[in-house]
This record gives sequence, structure tokens and C-alpha cells, in this order.
Amino acid sequence: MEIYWVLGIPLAGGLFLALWGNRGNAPEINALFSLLTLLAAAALTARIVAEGPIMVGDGWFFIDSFNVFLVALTAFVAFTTALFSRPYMRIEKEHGRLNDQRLRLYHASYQIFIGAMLLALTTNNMGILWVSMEGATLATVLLVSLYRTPASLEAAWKYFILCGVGIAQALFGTILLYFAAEKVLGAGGTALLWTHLNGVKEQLEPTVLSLAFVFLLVGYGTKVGLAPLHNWLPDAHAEGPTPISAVLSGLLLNVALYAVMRSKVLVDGALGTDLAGNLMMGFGLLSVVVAAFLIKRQTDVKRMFAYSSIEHMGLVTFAFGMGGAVASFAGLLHMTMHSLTKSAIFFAVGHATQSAGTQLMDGIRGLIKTHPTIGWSLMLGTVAILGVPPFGVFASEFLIITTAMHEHPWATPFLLTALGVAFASIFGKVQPMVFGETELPRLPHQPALTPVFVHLGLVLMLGLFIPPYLADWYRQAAALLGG
Amino acid sequence: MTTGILLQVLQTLLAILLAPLLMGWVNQCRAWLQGRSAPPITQPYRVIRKLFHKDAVIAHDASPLFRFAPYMIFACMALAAGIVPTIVNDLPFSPAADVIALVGIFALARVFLALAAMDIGTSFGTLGARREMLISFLAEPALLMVFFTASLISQSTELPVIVETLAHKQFVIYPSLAFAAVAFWMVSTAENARIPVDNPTTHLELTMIHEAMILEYSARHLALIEWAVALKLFVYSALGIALFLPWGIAQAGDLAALPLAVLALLGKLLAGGAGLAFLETISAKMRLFRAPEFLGTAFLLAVLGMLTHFILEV
Amino acid sequence: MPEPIPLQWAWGIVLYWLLLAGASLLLQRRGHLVTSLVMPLGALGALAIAAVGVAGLVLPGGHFVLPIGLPDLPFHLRLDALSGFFLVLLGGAAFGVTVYAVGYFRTMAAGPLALLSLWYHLFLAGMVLVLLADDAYAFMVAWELMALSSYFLVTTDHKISDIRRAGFLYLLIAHVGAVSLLLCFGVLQGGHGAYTFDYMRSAELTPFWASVAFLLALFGFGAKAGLVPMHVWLPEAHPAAPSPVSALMSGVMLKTAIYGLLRVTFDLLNVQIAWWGTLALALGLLTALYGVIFAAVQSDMKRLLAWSSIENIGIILAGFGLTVIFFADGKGALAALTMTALLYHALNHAFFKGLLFVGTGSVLHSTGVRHMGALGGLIRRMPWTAWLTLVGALAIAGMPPLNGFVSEWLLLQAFLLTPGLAHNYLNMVIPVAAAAIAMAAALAAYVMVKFFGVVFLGQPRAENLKHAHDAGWPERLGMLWLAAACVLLGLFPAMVIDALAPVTRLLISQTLVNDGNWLFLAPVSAERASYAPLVFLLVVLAVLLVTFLAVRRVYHGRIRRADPWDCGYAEQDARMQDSAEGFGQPIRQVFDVFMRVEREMPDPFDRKPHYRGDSRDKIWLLLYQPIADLATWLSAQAGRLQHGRIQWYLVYSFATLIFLLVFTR
Amino acid sequence: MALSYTLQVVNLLAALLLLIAFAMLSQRRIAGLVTLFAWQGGALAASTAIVAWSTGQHHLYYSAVLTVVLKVVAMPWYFFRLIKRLDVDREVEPMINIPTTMLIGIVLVIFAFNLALPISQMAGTVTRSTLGIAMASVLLAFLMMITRSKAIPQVIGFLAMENGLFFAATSASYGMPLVVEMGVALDVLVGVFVLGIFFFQIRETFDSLDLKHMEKLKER
Repeated sequence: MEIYWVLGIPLAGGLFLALWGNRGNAPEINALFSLLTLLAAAALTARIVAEGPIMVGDGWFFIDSFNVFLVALTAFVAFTTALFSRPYMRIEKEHGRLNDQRLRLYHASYQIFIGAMLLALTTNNMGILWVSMEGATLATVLLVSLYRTPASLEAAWKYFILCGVGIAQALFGTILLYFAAEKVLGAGGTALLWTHLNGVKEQLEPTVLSLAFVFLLVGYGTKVGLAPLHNWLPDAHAEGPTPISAVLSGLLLNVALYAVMRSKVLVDGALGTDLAGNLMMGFGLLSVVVAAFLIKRQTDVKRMFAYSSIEHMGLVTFAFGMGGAVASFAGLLHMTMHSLTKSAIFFAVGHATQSAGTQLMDGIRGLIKTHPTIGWSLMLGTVAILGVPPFGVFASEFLIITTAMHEHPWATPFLLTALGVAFASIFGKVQPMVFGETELPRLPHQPALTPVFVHLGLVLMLGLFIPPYLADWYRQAAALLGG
Repeated sequence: MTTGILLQVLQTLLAILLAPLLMGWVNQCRAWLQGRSAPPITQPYRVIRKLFHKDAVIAHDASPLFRFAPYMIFACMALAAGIVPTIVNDLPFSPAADVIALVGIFALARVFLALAAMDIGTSFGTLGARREMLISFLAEPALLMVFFTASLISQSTELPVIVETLAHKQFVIYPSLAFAAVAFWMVSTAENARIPVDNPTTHLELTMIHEAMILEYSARHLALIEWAVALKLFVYSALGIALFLPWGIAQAGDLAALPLAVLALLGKLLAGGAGLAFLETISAKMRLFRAPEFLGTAFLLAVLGMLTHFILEV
Repeated sequence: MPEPIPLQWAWGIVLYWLLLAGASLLLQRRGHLVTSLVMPLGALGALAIAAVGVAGLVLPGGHFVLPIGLPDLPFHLRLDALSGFFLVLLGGAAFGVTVYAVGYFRTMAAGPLALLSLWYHLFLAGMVLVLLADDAYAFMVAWELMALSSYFLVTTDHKISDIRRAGFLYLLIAHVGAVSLLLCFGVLQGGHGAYTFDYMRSAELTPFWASVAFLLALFGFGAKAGLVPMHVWLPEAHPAAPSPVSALMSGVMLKTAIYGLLRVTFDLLNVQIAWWGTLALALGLLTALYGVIFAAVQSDMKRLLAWSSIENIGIILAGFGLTVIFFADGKGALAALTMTALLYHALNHAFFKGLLFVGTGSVLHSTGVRHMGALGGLIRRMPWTAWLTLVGALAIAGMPPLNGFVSEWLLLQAFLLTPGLAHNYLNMVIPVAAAAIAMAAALAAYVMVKFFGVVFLGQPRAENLKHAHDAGWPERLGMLWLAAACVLLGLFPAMVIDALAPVTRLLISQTLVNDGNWLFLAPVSAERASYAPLVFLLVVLAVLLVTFLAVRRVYHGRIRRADPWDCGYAEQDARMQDSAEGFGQPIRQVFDVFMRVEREMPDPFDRKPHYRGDSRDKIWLLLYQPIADLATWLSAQAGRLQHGRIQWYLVYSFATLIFLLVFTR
Repeated sequence: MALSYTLQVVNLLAALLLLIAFAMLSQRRIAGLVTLFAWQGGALAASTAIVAWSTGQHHLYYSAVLTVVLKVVAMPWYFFRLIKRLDVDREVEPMINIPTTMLIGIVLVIFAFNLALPISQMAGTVTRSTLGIAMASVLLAFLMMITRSKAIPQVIGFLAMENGLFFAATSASYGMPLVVEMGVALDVLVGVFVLGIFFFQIRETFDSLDLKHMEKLKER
């Protein structure tokens, strides 16, 4: 069964790399494992597309079109990131910022992290979901502090504590969920299986579930980076190594949001009101606005794009909060686009910072002159993430904003303001980095920009043409989310 | 139709020929009023003839534009003279250009004059051009508004139709036309470089406008320009007549009225010329930057005229 | 349904341009191929597009669906009279400009040239798609493609920080406008979440929501068209771009905004309200006057032209406002008149503004100077450029018998026909509006005399002008094409108006009746007003000829060349001419209130005294600065959230938790 | 009737739990905190065991054992070692002074009880009334994390919160499914080890475990 491969390969890879250490070819092995994961994921996806939702391992794993698309996305971005991190980490090592055992740690926990996320996505058990989310956090804590600089340590500490506390709330939510469930389904393992819960969601106790949802939202929302629970996110993104920033904002946030959505489905079923939706809209809107205004004052490029991740996650949350077929579709689309684009941007930024030797934007100038490819990929990536067509991010923003306009017009001024401010800030800061004069040195290694162009190419394509099966897939997923 | 064309040509020629005479008459009156001994009324003709016999002196790097401009200006004025009804009221050419086009023609002449003035690149030339354009950007819309008032009354921008309505329909008093008339007088003083806006007889750097532009011209070019200036004065007077006291202009088709019309025209021109001279004598030339205020007032008066039309006469 | 042939052609040409764009990307090394092959081919495409536009005007419009776009919303394309007209405008202007560009870019370095050609053709394709799009998504994609490619064109010379700033400002305002268009479409689709224009046409909106949609559209399209107060980007961005690009942006791109406004107001919205028209009229007049006043005080020639573009957009928008007023008031004939006038003016502006921009391009190319204070006397060094530019200048100054005069004439006629509107206040407003238009036109003449006089006439103000060279043949051809268009559009208005009839019929189901014949233009009735430019021109020529011959006869024709007299002043030199600032000074004096003047006074002992007076508009200070400050303040407040103390972060999540717990019970 | 006795014992233990939570709030010395933490773990384990015995939920035994092993033996021992190695055992003033903290704590307890009331009514378990206490101890642990400005106390607060959660699980629904409990325990274990590594890193970088050094990353 593909699913076991999907979960097994990364974990095995983690163990292997932990033992193998940072021999010369560790990066390649890392990439190889990621590739295998990707293949397995592809096989799984193919099966789902063919057979529809399946339940594996007597109900412990459940894969429907919602999570399988996230599985595919995760495996894909994980693979491209591994490709990117090959030259990147080499250069880091040559700059003497990393040594062998840290690279060993890096490679091992990278695989573990991917494995944990895949587990979180595929499991059917809300408890296991919680466990693997926590696992993913733990796997990345030491990666964030990989450079052992004071800043990175501080970032990692905040990451750990805030996410730990948040996730504890999520556990409480899960307990309440179980508490509500076992009265309907009886005690024992099956009472936390999402499919079972989903089957009986109408009978679940409303008051308990509304309470549970609050805890779950605060818990997982912390990991999504919803304002005002977002404070760990910019630090962690800015201080960790760039590949980690890429997967954190490209994947981890998605997975956390996935958890929120799974709970939302249950709660909606139980309550019959759109309490959950309203809460999510509120959080989403707040995140969009706050992030937009925080972007304006950034000087560190990775930090700025971290905030932009908050903004986009807020947008997705808002879309899911609105509910309805179109909005959910748009939300899923936006998830995909954001992951691809943002990771691409982080790749470009990574090389840019390496060539400039600083993450401060004032230090990065005129990339087009020294590294045209980096410069253009950064420029195009930025344009894409800012929602300029024909890139795909615009497709989802188009749907979200127009839907908002006729379902919740009150929200649109905020969106308009936030998008405008974000655009002004990000573009105004990126433009001088890309254009203009410069005296930056060239990079020792050839930067690996294939991933960037692959991502941007995909985003561009999806902006102009979404393949029918992909569209159906989104539609089914949107339907699952109560569209 | 043929008679129409005949009359058209006749009238235009008449205008072109009479124009210097009007200029002479005005100068004469002014001299009398100022107690000087007046030059003969034919003085302008002599001046023009003299100029035509001189050698042309042109600056070294004068472009073709410079030499082409005088002809252009003269042609424009002749055209204007062709549009405005002076003695008869059916002009086969006038449908080709209505009052708005008339304003356009004046503008065209003015722009060419200004460009020619800038062509040599002397300090005075550019100075004159600038001042001229400054005057015009207020005078032109004011003139247009004056026409608008008239055409709102007669529901047409065709001068013949306007005259028809004002002269030959039943007599009505239009208060709006009073405003228009005042505005028109102010504009025409400015447009014809008369006191109080400009002084045609001075070459004083600080004040001259029109003269500064034609400093570089000599001989035939100058002659053409002078003639065009006279023609312009004539056309404006004719316009004033046509708009504000059109009685006497022969109606389309009846040739019997022609002699009377000619007499009426002469009478009006004499009166008008004298009036102009009188006003020039009693008023003093104003500072250059008073001119915008002066013309702004004219502009406002014209607009007021339109408003009064909407308030009182609709 | 039979496939609409012209539309397929249009789509084919778009693909063809995309192909050329890709090709030029491959020609990174071979610059000469780009100019000698790709761009001429692009020009042919433009010509073909114009032909398609003509077809769209005469043939019944068709539409078809492309297999790309969103899953539920593939690209819908449609060709009707309106888009046809604007295609003609685009193709006609773009052809001349592109031909010109062939020569203009010949000296450019290969790498940047390839990129430029890439964006250039994407830009053209984007504009065509905007005109063809028949659903919100396709429209927005095309719209932003247009904006993005033009941004990259503007920043071609990105080494200069001012240009970077200009490009940034441009893209920012364009994007904000685009978002508001997005919202506008969100309103228009009125509930049943379908974004094709067909559905929007059928959607029934309450007056309130219709007004919201209109205002959003006015904002969005106004931002693109340079409507005051959203105009701030325009005088920065248009001069920054290479001249052919400026020509396209001013001449054509601004018109796509007019197109969008017409499309939304008269086609997609099924209710029009009079006060929209009043608003548009007021804004238009404000824009016209504001633009022309600032054009008069500029001393950078391209900036001057950019401001004059703002003025013309204002005039067009005023016409639009009148159209809405009349149409909402049930005066179809008048609406037809004004709409014809505004379309006509849009067409004219495309040509003469394109002509003027490429003219300045040639000057820039051979002298390398944009500041008028360092130019002058070029009519002798570059006669072709000078005389062709003169045509453009006279046309834009509204001189008969050129085309600028016709459209203004039509507009003024509309003002004269107004009495008897339902709303009395309108009857009061109209004369003032007419006065404003007249004044704008007169000022335009001032501006053009300044522009042409200072740049091409007089003495060269700098040494390097001595060896300025005239434009090459491709440039001349391009300019000839545009100038010819200006003349012909001026001489045959009756025909043009007949050609415009389908558009007005489509939008307001009324056409402008021409009481005259092909020669005489008489909008409503021959009694009311008529105008025959051809006769006019012939008579002028005739009189000219007669005068000339007569003078020849009576005059012996000796000519002596000498130094200029200049009241006998001997040490006359080029520095004594009016500089651009000097020429603008009276206007600055009169309209001081609108401006913030930065002066550099010369020092009395300076041997070569230098004076600089730079007039900026206050709107930046009054409107945009506060907004920026507010944003900064807000972000400072938001920054307080992130003050680094983990206990506080915990407090946030604790507080959130408690709040939600209280809130949900 | 035996059940009621056990029930009384359980409630007693619950009260003890809450008491310890308050004690932790007021405790200044880190070593003292660790001891209290160990006691809390003990109380938790005991109550779990009793519930297991009284209701025959056998899987609860495992979690009880797990608790004893992890939270009573392993972690305290580990923490004591850390404290010795890093030698950080001295009085620490919390950010907010103790009485205020106490007051806030009281308010929180009342709030938690109100919150838990409707739920515990519908709970089918004998131990329903203790749910409020569980929630209260969670919130109190949260409060403690907020008020402590040193690394180790914060972590202990974190673990105390974990205790509260376990207690909640037990009291609300006789514990979670075993797999989940195992997983959670595993996470906690790993987490603590990661933290251990952390402490050393932090120590060697800032040569102190004071969180004041870790306020550099902020918007300026």
C-alpha cells in the first residue's frame, strides 16, 4: 500500500541519515529519499484520483481528495526544497556557518519533519493528528536554532514555547472532542477516528464542541500563525536556514490549517450554526491586516516574507471561514499557490542573501546585474505572491475577493487596504534589491534555481489553466469542507 | 447661388480693402481727441505701400516658418472676414465655419504669429509671444462665451442664422446680450492690442506685447502683418455689429437692401471707430499683470451672460 | 453558431505577438535581428489589428470561448463595435509607433533590447486582450498583464533611481485600481456568482449597488487613466519610459481605461443615474484644467506632454459625464453627440499624442536632453522631426482644420444644445463647464506654443545642439503615418462619425445624425451648426496662394540677411531667450495657489547665472502624504505587538483563549 | 458505596492538584518548583490509578504507570541534574508579584468552574466534578508560564499544563485511547530532551537561563 511507503520512506530516511552522518553525498541521499517520497505520494494520489477516498489499516489512515492533494503538495515541495538545499547547504558550510554534525542533524530532522507532516495529513485519528503535529514542531525546533546564534536560539525558544503551549490547548480541545464522541461512539480507539466522528457529527454535543473548537482553533491556529498568535512565526522563519523557512511557510502552515479545517467540519456539523466560520473569518481578516501593516516596517527580507505568509494564511482562513463552494475552492487553490510561490521566493531569497552576505534588504542591491536569474526569479516570485496575474495567486484572490464582495461586503475595505499596503511595502522593498546598481560578489557555486522556475512555471500555468482532474479534485475537497 | 458666391467674394474683398481705412479713421479720431494734428485717413495705405517697396531684411537663421507666417496670418484674417456678415447675410462659405471655427481661425493666426516671434530667438520676440499667449488664453474662452450667449439665443452657431434671428425676427430685449457686449468690448481691445491692454504705438519693452512679436519683420512681411492687423480690427468691429446691432444687414436674397446695408455699415463703422478712439483716449494702459484680471472679468461677464440667459430667457 | 472570423484573427494576432515576445527573448545576443525583424513584424500585427477593428465595426460582432482560464470560468472573448473601435485606435497608433521604434531602438544594447521587445509585445497583446475580454477573469488578467509589462517597460532604464520610483508608483496605483475593479466585478455579478459579462448584463442591481459598482469602476479606471487626484503616477511614469513606450502608454493605454468605463457604465450596468454623470463631468473638468495648467509650467518636455495627456483624459471624461447626464435624462440624440465627441477625441489623442511623444523621442535621441532649458533651434538641425511635430502640436492645440479641433467642436456643440434638462442645476452647471473646456483648449494652445517654440525655434541654448542629427527613415515613416492620421481625421470628420455610428448604436441605441453630407459636418441640423474642414482648408490654401502670387507680382523680392535687430541690442545671445520656466511664469503667477514652487535663484555675482523654478502639484502633499503617514503610524502601532518578550506573547494567546471562551458561551 | 469513598479520594486528590498548582504559582525557588511538580505528577498518577481500579478501565493503569515513570521519577531527576549542572537554583522574582498572581489565579479558577459546569453535568463519568479542577489547573499553569521570566520555570509550567490535560482526560472520559496517550507521552519525553539540549545551548550562548536575554528579536 502506497500510504505505508509515503510514511515509511521519510522516517527511514531520517534514521538512515542520522546514522550515515554528513558524508559528502548526504545532500544527494536526502534528495533521493524526498524523491522516493514524492513517487510514493504520486502513486497514492493516482490511486485516490482513480478510486476516490480510501481507508487503510482498519481505519487508522484515511485519505480523501482533501488531504491527498496536500500530501502531493507536501511531497513535491519537500523534494524541490531538498534539491535547493543541496548547493545552499554546501555554500553555508563553505562559509563556515555550519559543521558536519549540524548538517547530519539537519538532514535527519528534515526527513523526520516531512514524515511527521505526512502522518498528520494522512492519519484518521484526531489524537494521532495532534501527536504528529507536535512531532513536526519538535523536529524543526533544533533546525531553527541550527546556526546556534543568539538570535536563532531565541527564535527557536519562542517557537518551541509558543507552539508547545498552543498545541497543549489543541490537546485539550481533542480531549473535549473525545469526551463528546465517546458518548456517541463509546469509549475506545474508534471514538477519535475522524471518519466515525464525521458520520455522527450531528449527534455530538454542541456546547462541548463549540468549547472544543475554541481550544482547537487557538491551538492549531498558533501553528497556522493567525494573529495575534503569530508572534513565533517571523522569528522562526527569519533565523532558521532558508530551506527550513521554505518548508515551514510552504508546508507546516498548510498542515496546521488542515487540522483546523478537519475540526471545523465536525463542529459545523454539530452546531449547525456558522460560529466556526465566523471565528475563522475574524482571525483571517485580523491576520491579513496586522501582517500587512507589519510587513511595511521590515528590514530583513526573510522576516518580511514570513509576515507575507501570515497574510496569505489569513486570506486562506478567511476564505474557508466564508465557506461555500467557491470560497473553499479558492481557499484550497490559494493554499497550493502560496506554498509553491512562497517556497520559490525563499529559494531565490536564500541565494540572494548568500551572495550579499546579509539578510538586511539594504545590503542586497541590483541582483539583476550580478545574478540575473536570481534577480528575475525574485522579481517574478514577488509579483506572483502579490497577486498579479497571470500568476495563479491572482486566480484564487480573484475568487476570494469577488465572493467576499457580494457575501460580506463589510470585509472588503479591510482586504483592499491590506492588499494595497502589502503591495506597496513588499514591492517597494524588493524593487531596489532586484534593480539598480550593485557591487555584490558572485556566488562560488552555481545556484540551483531549477526548483524556482519549476514552481513559478506551475504557478503561471495554474493561473491560466487548471487541468480538469485537478479542478475536480479541488471541487471534491471543497465539497468535503462543507461547500 | 452664383450671386451668393459673387456677394461672398465682393464682401470679402470689400472688407480687405476697407480695413486699413477703419484703422486710419480710428487713428484720426484719436489724434483729434488728443488735440494732435491728425494724419490723413489714408495713412495706413501709405504705410503698407511703403513697406511693400522696401527690401526685406531677415535674420540669418530665420527658419521657413518665419517667412511663411505672415501669409498664414493674412490668409486667416481674410477667411474670418469671409465668414462675418457685414452687408449681406447669405454667405455660401459661412457654413464651412461657424463661430467656434472663427475663434479657431483667430487662434491659428495667433499661434503662428507667436511661433514666428520665437523663431529668431530674440529676447523681445519670446517675451512678446509669451505675453500674447497669456492674454489669449483668457480672451479666447471669453470670446467663445460671448458667441455662446448669442448662439443660445438663436439656437445656432452659424453667424448668418444668428444675425437673421437678431435682426429680422421680432424685436426682443436680451439682457444677456448686455453682459456679452461688455465682455466683447473688453476682449476685442485685448485681441486687437489696443489700450488699455496693449498700446499699438509704443515700442517700450516693459509694456509692448504685439509689437514685440513683429520686431524682426520688415518690408513685405511687415506689410502683410500690418494689413492683417487692420483686417482683424475690421473683423472684430463687424462681429460686434453683427452680434449687437445687426439691423440693416441685408437679408438673404434681397439685393434691393444692399445699398442701404452698405450705408448702414459705413455709419456703424464710423461710430464704432470714434467710440473706440474715445475709450482709448480716456483710459490708461494697465500693467501687464493687471491684464489677466481685466480679461478674467471679461470671461466672468461672458459666463454671467450665459447664466442670465438660462435664468431669464429660457 | 458560425465562428466569428475577425475575432479569430484578433486572437491569432495576440498569439502572434506572444510568439514574437518569446522569439525576442531568444535573441538575447542578436540585437539587430530584434529591430530589423521582430519589431517590423510586430508593426504588421498592429496594422492587422486595426483591420480587425474595422471589421468589428462593420460586421456583426462574434464571441467564442478559449479553453484556458479558471475551471468554471474559461476565457470568453468577444468582438463588438466598441472593442472594434478601440482596436482601430490601438492598431493605428501602435503601427506608427512601432515603425518608429524600429529605428529608435537600433542603437540599444542587445540584452536589454531583447527584454524590451519581449515586454513591448506582451504589452500590445495585453491591451488587445483587454479590449476583447468578455468575462471578469480574462479582463483582469489582461488588464494586469498590460500594467505589469508596461511597468517593466517603464523601468527599462532602472539604473536611475527616479525611474525606479516612478515605476513603483505606477505599478502601485495600477494595482490598487485593479483591486477596486475586482470589487466592482464582485458587485456587478450580482449574487449568482457568474463572472461572464453576459451574466452581468442580465444582472438586476438596485440603484445603490449600481452606484457602488460605478464608483468602484470610476476609481479603478480613473487610476489607470490619470484622473485627478489619482494622476500622480502619470507625470512620473510616462516620461520615464522610452519614448515609443510613452507614446503607447499615453496614446493607447489610457484609452483602455476609457474603454473599460464605457463598457461598465453603458454595457454591463443596466441602470444609469444622472449624478454619476455630474460627478464624472466635474472630475473631468478638474482634471482637464489641472492637467493643462501644470503642463504649462513644466520644463521637462516629456513631463509636459504627460501632463497634457492628463488634460485630454479630462476632456474625454467630461464628455463621458455629459453622455451619462443626457442618457439618464432620456436625451438620446445629445448623448449620441457627446459620446461621438468623446470617442473622436480619444481617437485623435491617440494619434497626436503618439506623434508628439515620438517627436520628443527623436530630440532626446539626437541630443540626449529632456530639459527644455537646454534645447532650442532644432527646426534647422532636424526639419523632419520639427515640421511633423508641428502638425501634432497644432492638432493637440485644437487648431482648425486638424483633428483636435473637430472633437472639441463637437463637444462644445453639445454644451450649446443643453437647455431644457430635467435637473435645473445642470442647466446652471453646463455653461460653466463649457467655459472650463474652452479655457482648457486655449491653455493647450499656450502649452503647445511653449513646447514647440522652446524646443524647435529660437537659438540653440547649448553647444551640443550644433551637431544634432535628424531622425532616420523608420522614425520619419512612423511620424508621417501619425501626422497623416491627424490631418485626415481632421479633414473628413463626417466619414469618421459615420464609422463611429455602430458604437453609439451599441451602447445607447442612438446614433449621431449628420445633417450634412460627406463634406459638411452638421451634427444636429444644418441650421444649428456646420463645419467643413476640407472647404476650409481649400479656401485657406487658395487665399494663401493668391496672396503669395499677388505679393510676388507687386514686390521685387530682394532679401537681405542680417543679424537680428532686437531693438538694436547688440550682445544678443541664446541665453537671453525665454527659458521654459520663463515661458511658464505668467501661468505660474496666475495659478499660484495650486502649486508648490521650488526655486533656485541665481547668485548676483554668478557669471553664468542659473535659474530653476520647479512647480509640483500640491495634491501629493495634501492627499498622499497623509495617507502614507497614516500607514506608517498604523504599522508602528502594529509593531508594538511584536516587541520580543515571550511572556507577552503568552499573554496574547491566553487573552485570546479567554476572550473566545467568554465569547462562545 | 465503596465507589463513593474512592470518589471522595479522587476529589481529594483533585483538590490537592489544584493546591499544588497554586503552590507552584507562589514558589520562588526552582528546586522547590521541581519538587512540587513531582508531587503533582504523583497526585495525578494516584488519582488515575484509583479511577482505573474503581471503574475497571485497565488501560488507565498504563497511563498511571507512564505518569509515575515520566513525571515523578524521570523528569524531576533530570531537572535536578540540570539545576545542579547549570547551577541556577536561586530565588527568582516573577514578573507579577505573588499576591496579584494569586488573585488572578482565584479568578481563573472561578472562571474555569463556570466553564466546566455545563460539560461536567453531561459527563457520564464518576469523576465529572473534577473536570473543572483540571481546566483550572491548566489555566493556572498557563498563568505561571506567563509570570516566570526564567527558562526552567517556564518549562515546568508547560509540563504542569500537560499534567492538567492528563487529569482532564482522565476525569472527563477515563483517559484518551491508549495509542494517543502513548504518543503524547512520547512527545512530552522528546520535548523535554530537546529542551535539555536547548538549556545547554542557551546557557553557553547567554551564560544564563534568564529570558531577559531573549528579547532581541522584535520590531524596532
